[in-house]
Order: sequence, then structure tokens, then C-alpha cells
Amino acid sequence: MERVPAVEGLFTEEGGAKLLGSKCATCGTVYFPKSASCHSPKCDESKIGDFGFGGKGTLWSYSIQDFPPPPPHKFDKPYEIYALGVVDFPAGVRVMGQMSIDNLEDLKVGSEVELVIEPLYHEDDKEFTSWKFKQL
Amino acid sequence: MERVPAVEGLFTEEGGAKLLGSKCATCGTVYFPKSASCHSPKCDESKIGDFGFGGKGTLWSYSIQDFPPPPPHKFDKPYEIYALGVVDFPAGVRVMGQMSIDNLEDLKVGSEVELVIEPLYHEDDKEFTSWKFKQL
Amino acid sequence: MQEVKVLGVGLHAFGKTGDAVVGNKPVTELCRKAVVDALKDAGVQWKDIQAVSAASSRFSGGKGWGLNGNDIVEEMGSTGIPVYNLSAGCAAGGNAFNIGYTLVASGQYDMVLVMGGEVMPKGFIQTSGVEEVTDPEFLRQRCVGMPGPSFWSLLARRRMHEYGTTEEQFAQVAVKARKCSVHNPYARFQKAITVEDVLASPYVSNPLRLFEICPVSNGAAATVICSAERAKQFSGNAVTVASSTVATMTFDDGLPRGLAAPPPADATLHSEAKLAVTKAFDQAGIGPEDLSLTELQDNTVYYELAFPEEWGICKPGEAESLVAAGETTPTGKMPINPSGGFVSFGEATTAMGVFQVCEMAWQLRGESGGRQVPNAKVALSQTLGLGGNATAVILKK
Amino acid sequence: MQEVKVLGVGLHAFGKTGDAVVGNKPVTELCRKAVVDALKDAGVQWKDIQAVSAASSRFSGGKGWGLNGNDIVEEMGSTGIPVYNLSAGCAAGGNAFNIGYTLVASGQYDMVLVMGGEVMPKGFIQTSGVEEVTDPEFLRQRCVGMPGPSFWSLLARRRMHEYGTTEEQFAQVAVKARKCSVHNPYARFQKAITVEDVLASPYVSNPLRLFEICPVSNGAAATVICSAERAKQFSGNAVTVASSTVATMTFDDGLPRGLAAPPPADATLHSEAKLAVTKAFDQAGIGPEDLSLTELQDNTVYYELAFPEEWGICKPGEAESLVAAGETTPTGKMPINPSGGFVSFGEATTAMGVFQVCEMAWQLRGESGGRQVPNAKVALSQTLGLGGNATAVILKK
Ligand SMILES: [Zn+2]
Ligand SMILES: [Zn+2]
Repeated sequence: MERVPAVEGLFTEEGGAKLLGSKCATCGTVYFPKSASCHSPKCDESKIGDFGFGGKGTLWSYSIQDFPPPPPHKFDKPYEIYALGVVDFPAGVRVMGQMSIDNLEDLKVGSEVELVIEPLYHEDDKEFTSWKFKQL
Repeated sequence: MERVPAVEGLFTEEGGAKLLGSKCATCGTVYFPKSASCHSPKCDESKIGDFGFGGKGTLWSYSIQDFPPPPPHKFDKPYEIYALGVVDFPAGVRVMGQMSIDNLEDLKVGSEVELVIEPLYHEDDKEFTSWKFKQL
Repeated sequence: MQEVKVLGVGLHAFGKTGDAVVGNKPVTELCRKAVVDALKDAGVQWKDIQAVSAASSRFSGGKGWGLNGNDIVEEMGSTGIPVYNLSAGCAAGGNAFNIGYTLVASGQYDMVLVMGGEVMPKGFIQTSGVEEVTDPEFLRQRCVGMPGPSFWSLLARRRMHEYGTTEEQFAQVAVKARKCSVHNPYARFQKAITVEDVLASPYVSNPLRLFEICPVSNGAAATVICSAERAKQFSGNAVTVASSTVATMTFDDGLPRGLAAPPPADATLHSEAKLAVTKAFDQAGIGPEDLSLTELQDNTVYYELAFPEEWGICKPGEAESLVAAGETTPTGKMPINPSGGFVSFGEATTAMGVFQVCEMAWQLRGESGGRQVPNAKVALSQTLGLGGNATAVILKK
Repeated sequence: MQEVKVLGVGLHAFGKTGDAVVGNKPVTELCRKAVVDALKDAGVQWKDIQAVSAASSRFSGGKGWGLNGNDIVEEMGSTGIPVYNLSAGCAAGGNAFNIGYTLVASGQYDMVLVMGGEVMPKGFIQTSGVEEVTDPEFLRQRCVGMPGPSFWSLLARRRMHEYGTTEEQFAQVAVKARKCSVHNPYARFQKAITVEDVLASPYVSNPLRLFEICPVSNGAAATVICSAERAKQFSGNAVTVASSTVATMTFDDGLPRGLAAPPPADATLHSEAKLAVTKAFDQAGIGPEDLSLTELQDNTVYYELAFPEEWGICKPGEAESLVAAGETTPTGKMPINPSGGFVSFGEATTAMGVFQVCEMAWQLRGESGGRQVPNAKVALSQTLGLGGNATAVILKK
């Protein structure tokens, strides 16, 4: 089954899971997705460059998606409850993503997680992937 | 072929072509389509009743629809250029409608017209009707 | 800037499409009722209104262009007055109130109508209607799988981590809200419920349950505001607008609105709301300690705990114990949402900021019956909407 | 009310999706360019802006909720400032300018950004997006078969009846517009055309032809306005806002906006525009005879003939002869749309009211090059939008 990103250009699996963002060389602000310019009102001069990041981070909070969300959400049927997380990466960015975890009971705010690329849903004989956070 | 109004409740053919409007007994304002209340800011008290009108009127202006209009407009294919008119009725109301006329060259501002109910388009084996103005 | 008064208020009771209250009424019919009531309450006629500031709906009416103020002007009678239609997501009603306030305060007009009303589509509010990869909300839906309520439960879960808040404590807030709503004939839900009832309702997004999240409702709200000078000609029921503010989120806000955000240096999570409220305090020369009551945007019970702390109305981590002690009820030390709040009304997006003004006026006039805050003198309201919009209003007797 | 100045203006050149000018740029990119230019022209920085008043688009950006002002604030940097998003159909840009003006005039703020921008869908503008039998616009489409351009040609045909206007005379207006546009680097069409060219273009709705009707365009416009006091700190290029008004149609208007209307006692056809312009004259203490130039909403050439007469800028029935004598060109006695107008730019709905302010500022500053009105001192602009909305602005040197 062909493995394709749910949306192109947001992440890569080559050389390890990475989110494809930007970083401003002047003020250090990290953006995800990529930004054409630095939006910090305190930044003197926008100097944007590509910036990939991943690895480990800390789970700031999580929530459980107890009901099947309406379109344009996509998920495999039958619906299985999943979790969402907000993770602080040492690169200086807080990111939303789905959690990769077997037992939702194990979720814990403050725990260490790792960025992974995993299947999100299947459609038209394709496996659509996205970034997720795996609790370590 | 079944003959049905393009939109229900706006006109009748029984006892002659009539538009189904409202009239305020206080200020005499005529509304088409029907109105639940009188909207004249000068009217002291809204007293709305049903009011059907038709017969003859005067063509205030007209225009030619030279191109097939986009949805939600409907028309029979192949598209045939038609005309639109604005008519002042003695009942005290100015109404928009399609013109019923064989030769568009004959259209004349200020001429006398009569309200008629005629086919507007055909779909699903039905003939959809609307009100039109026939230049006399 | 001249002083502005709230001269009259009106609501259409909130309900769900098809029910006995709103049935299948179109939005203009809901709005007309609220406007007619507000005019009557003010003791003015339609032709006295010099301008309209309306919340602009995405969901209903407005000729598909958000022209909801024009709809009401046509309905009441086209007098040629200026109309302003304001979009600010769920903050639109508060935004419209602020423009109405500015039109009067500036001296341009001395009698202005502010209104908002909605007929809502079914289901929870989708915060975006756009399916484009340039829209961060769409990306959150497609790549993360995160609808609105999950956003709220992230916040609730974080609070549990920081302060040890329990599910029972969240449930107590809903119980308090519904206790107020019993006395509010305009509320969609008017039945008292118990903590057990709340905990028996299904999770929408753990830890938040069905009874702890506001559904969508149909409803409408209107208020007639005027200059203090003009108000003298009327019966004397008018309350004073101490301040009205609008703000947007700041760059250092710690809550990712799209997929990501810089982690904040401090704990600011709803910077737009804090900014709007803080400015409202400053401009009114009124402090949190002066408030008789607060009407805040409780899309979920979490906000009734977090917002008072973020705005300095109580101390951080203190809200749960205040709720438990009954201090957030109308007769407590810190009354929150005596109306019953969004949890009891459901959300009719554009109406909400105006609905809050109606409740505050009734409270300050002492006309709130069984939900009356005794001797209410100063009231604060706040809204929060998509795009980082927030508003606040302070009314005083 | 304090005096308000236009301190800086900026445009993104107008174009069609896919062309060399606008390509596939999203609306925020178009707006950013206009805003950056306006800031630069004003000599201020983004952080100096204290509030944003934005025209709210139905077509693009704004997170699907018309939050176009919030888009630009996020793009430029979220400083927490208040944002107002105004809907008024094609009058939205003028409406947003009026709110910006009020925010400064009232003394609440002394540096405000007003902007509007669009990426338009293809084809002529559909005035309604609603398919409901309660929507009069839908009924006109389904039962009468009447799209927007037909509405304009009804008016043109009536004028032919009343004043004997010929198709050549309509064509002359388009020729004049394009002659101006040759000198406007922001216009979508910058080539001169002849009466023969116009008369060779196909009828869209007889008597109106393709070259006589404005198409939809992508584009953006922005202006920085400030208090007269604050303007003193800058280089001195600022022009004064003599007045800014908003109005809606009156009940006795003779133009059916839905299916019908009461026939008018007098000949008023665009009551909202006349009301906005008349109020603008009154508030400015300026009369039609004082105008150096007018930028009016020429969705079709008809309006360049009808509007000046309806507003008392010339006598009824006189417009055709003034056009023929060249009096509506920049060097004539009654310059109309020296920018080239909507017919040369195409319409980017929400941008237009702000685009007009840009052109007026350049004219009053004497920076309009080949389309300059000599010694321009006073300028009037006007918009007209769905729902019976209209606005006017008078700027003076
Ligand atoms: Zn930077
Ligand atoms: Zn009447």
C-alpha cells in the first residue's frame, strides 16, 4: 500500500522523523508550518530560513477524542478513540499532534515524548501519514 | 408534462394570472412576495393582508440577457437570449420579471404590458412556470 | 468621549432548531423579537434609532454576505441609517457592542441599536469553514484530527495537572450554572442537575463531558444604547457603560491557534481575553475587587475556573474552592454567570456578546428574580472568538 | 471629534488570477504588500498601529469567517491591537474606512490602519450566495433569470429612454476611463481603447457591453490614518479627511432590490449613495461646486453618467455632453475617476473603498503623473454595496 503524507510538505521521514518548519535568524522564533516571514512584532528584521526539528519533547497537555469528529477530519472505520497532545520541543516550539500510544490510560502530562511519522487513515488504497507523538 | 411553479406560493393561474402579495391597510404599501408585516418606516401600524394583483402595467425599463446566466439560474438548452422587465402596476407596486415577447427588437420602454404565467424552463419531465410580462 | 448608557435590552429565548421555543423561525424573526423588546424596554421607537451595529453571522441571514444589520433595518423599516456589520467569530457580539459604544461615545449619534442573532447548523461549532492547506485550522483537522472540544479539554487537562482539579470539581461548575438557569426564562436548559447527573453524561473529550460543554443554539439579543444626556429624557432605568474594549491575541500567547506556537515565557494562555479585560478595568477606573458579577464566555466549565484567575478576580488555583464554597453563585462573594452562562444557553455565536449586556443590565436594575445578585452595582462581561478576538464590557449602576 | 488625516496609502496592483501581476498569490500576500507600502508611505512602523479596521471578505481569507483584519495582524505581527472586520457587500472598504475614521476622530486612537483585499472567484459577482426561497436575490435568479449585469442594463436602458443616451455615449465613458488608466501602473487594464473597440466588444446585457462593465479582479488597498495632532510629527504629505459617511437605502427608493418595490414618488434610484454623499457634503461644509475630482463606483459606465447628476455635481441629463466635451477627464471641469475607475481596475470587492482613498490622496498630493487633476484640492469618493449599503469620503488638501 502506497504511503503518502496526509498533507504534503509538512514533514519528512528521511533521516528520521522531522517537522519541516522555519526559523528566524534574528530572533530565533521557530514556525511550523513554514512561514514566509517572521511574524514576531518584537523582531527587528525578518531572516527566515528552513528549519527541520524533531526528536524528544515534553508533553504539555493531552486530550481524548471521545467521538468521531466531523468532516474535514478523516479516520479509519470503525472509529477508535485516540488522543491529542501538545508538546514543547527544546528547539523552542510548542506543537499540536496526535498521540501514538497503545493504552490511553498511560498518558501523563509532563512525560517525555518522541516525534514519529505514522499512519493516520487509509483511503483509495493509500496509507495517509502524519506526525504523531510517542510517549516514551 | 406536469406544469409546476418554479417557486411555490408566489403566483396563481386560477381566475387569471395573479401575483400573490400583501398590502398594508394602514398605509397602502404593496409587497411582493408576501410580507409578514409592513416595513414602511412612515407607517403607524402594520395591518397586513393578502393581496393578489395582475392585469396591465407600464414597462419602466427592460434589459436583454445576452449570455447564459450562472447557477442558480435555470433555463432550457440551447440557451436563447431573453429579456427582463420592470413594470409599474396601478396597484402601486413596481415588479421585476422576465418578458414574454417574440421579437426582442419590439421592446419599448413605456409600453403597456400584461401579467402572464408561462413556462420558464423544463427539468425532470416537468415544466416550471413563472410570471412574465407580455408586451401588448 | 461622552458617557454612554444602556437604555433598553431584549432577548429571544434560546433553543434548538425544531423545539417549542425557536421552532424553524428564520434568524430575522428571532432578531425582530429581540429588537422590538429592546426598543420597548428603552421606551423608544424604531425611527429614533440613528445607527445599527450588528454582529455579522457566518451561519444565517445577512444575504449570505454577513449583512445581518441590513436585514434588521429592512425588517423594521428602511430609514437610511448607517449600518455596521462586525465579524469577530464568537466575539462578534462584543465587537458590535464596542462599535455601537464608540459611535455614541464619540458624539456622532445619541441613539444606537446593537444586535446579534443566529440560527445555527447542527453539531459543535467548526471553527473554520475552509478546506485549504494554507488554513492552519484545516491542517489541525486533517493532520492532527482535532475538533473544537478537544482544544478545550487540552486546557482542562493541563489545569488538572497544575492544580489537581478533579472531574467532580469541573462538574460542580455545571451544577452551579444550571442552578442559575432555573430562574432564567430565556435559557435553553432550565432544569437543575446534580454532580451525579454531570458525571453520568458521556465524555465529549475526556475530561470534559456533554453537560460541561455548550451546544449550539438559536437565539437573538439586542440593546439600545444612548448618550447620558439623551438618557435623561427617559424613565431612569438606564445603566452606565463604564468601558467597552476590543483586543486581539499577542505573539507570546502560549496557546497554539494553528499547529504550533512559541512556548511562552510566562503562562499567558488567552492573551486576547486578558488584554480586553485589563483594558476595560483601566479605562473604567474599576478593579476586580469592585465587581458585583461577571458574565464570561464559558464554552466549557474550564473557563469559569481559569478566567477569573487570569484576570485577577481571584488567586491562581483558588477557583475550585470558591466554587465548592458557593462563592460563584449569585449570592456568593464572586458571582460568575448568574444568567446560567453559555453552558445553560448554548451558543448562538453572534448573539452572545449582546446577550451578556442584557443580563448585566437586568442584574444592575435588580430585575433578575431568582438569579439576582443582591445589590449588584458593577458587572463585567467578556467574549472570545476565532482569530484571536476578544472583547470586554463593564457596566455600572 | 478631532481632525483626521490620511498619512499614507498603498495598493497592490490589480489583476486576474494566474496573470503576471497577481498570479496565484493568496489574499494575505496581496494585503501585506499594500499594508507595507502604506506604512512606508506614512513613515510609520507596524508597531505604531493602534487598531485595524478591515473590510471583511466573503470570497477569500479571513479563516472562512470574514476575519481579514485578523489575518493581516497575524501576518504583520500580533501586537494585541483591536481589530474590526466590516461587511457591507461592495461598500465594505468604505465602511471600514468610516470605522477607522471614527476610531481616530473620537480620540480613542491616533494611528489606525484601514485595509481591504480580495482574491475573487471567476465570473461576474453573484450578489447572493444563498439558495433559499426566503432570499429575494435567489428568487430573482430562479423566477426571473436576472444576474447582476442585467440589473445595470435596466438602469442604462431607462436612461436611454429619459435622456436619449446612445450606445456611443456609453462607449465614450469607457474610452475616457481607459485613457486615464494608461497612466495608472496599478490598473489591470492600462491600454487606451476607441469607441469602435468598445462597440465591437460583445453585449453582456444589451445595451451594456463587455468593455463597459467591470470584471472581478484580485487586488488590495491600505491606508494609515492618524489624528491631525499626530500628523504634525511627520513629513507633511498628509491630506485631511473632511468627512466620512455611511448610509443605507430608504424605503421610498425606486429600484427594486428584490422582486418588487413601491414605485417612488420622486426619481430617487440609489438613495443610499445619494444619502451618503449628501451627508458627506453637509458634514464637510463642502458643496459639489468645490470638488476637484470624484472617484465613484462605476461597476458600469452608466454610473459615471447618473451619479454626478443625482448628487448635484452636474445637472440632470447633462452628463453625456460633459463626457463628449472632455469635461470628465482629469483636465476637464468635472473630473470623474481619474484613476481609471472600476472599469479599468475590475472589482476586488472589499478593496474598492480603500483603493479610492489611495487615489484621492495621490491626487491631492499631486503625485498622479499622467492622470493628475491639476491643482486638485478637494476629492469625493463613493461606494455602493449589496443590502442597500453606501459610503462616501471627502478628502481635502
Ligand atoms: Zn524574527
Ligand atoms: Zn403600512
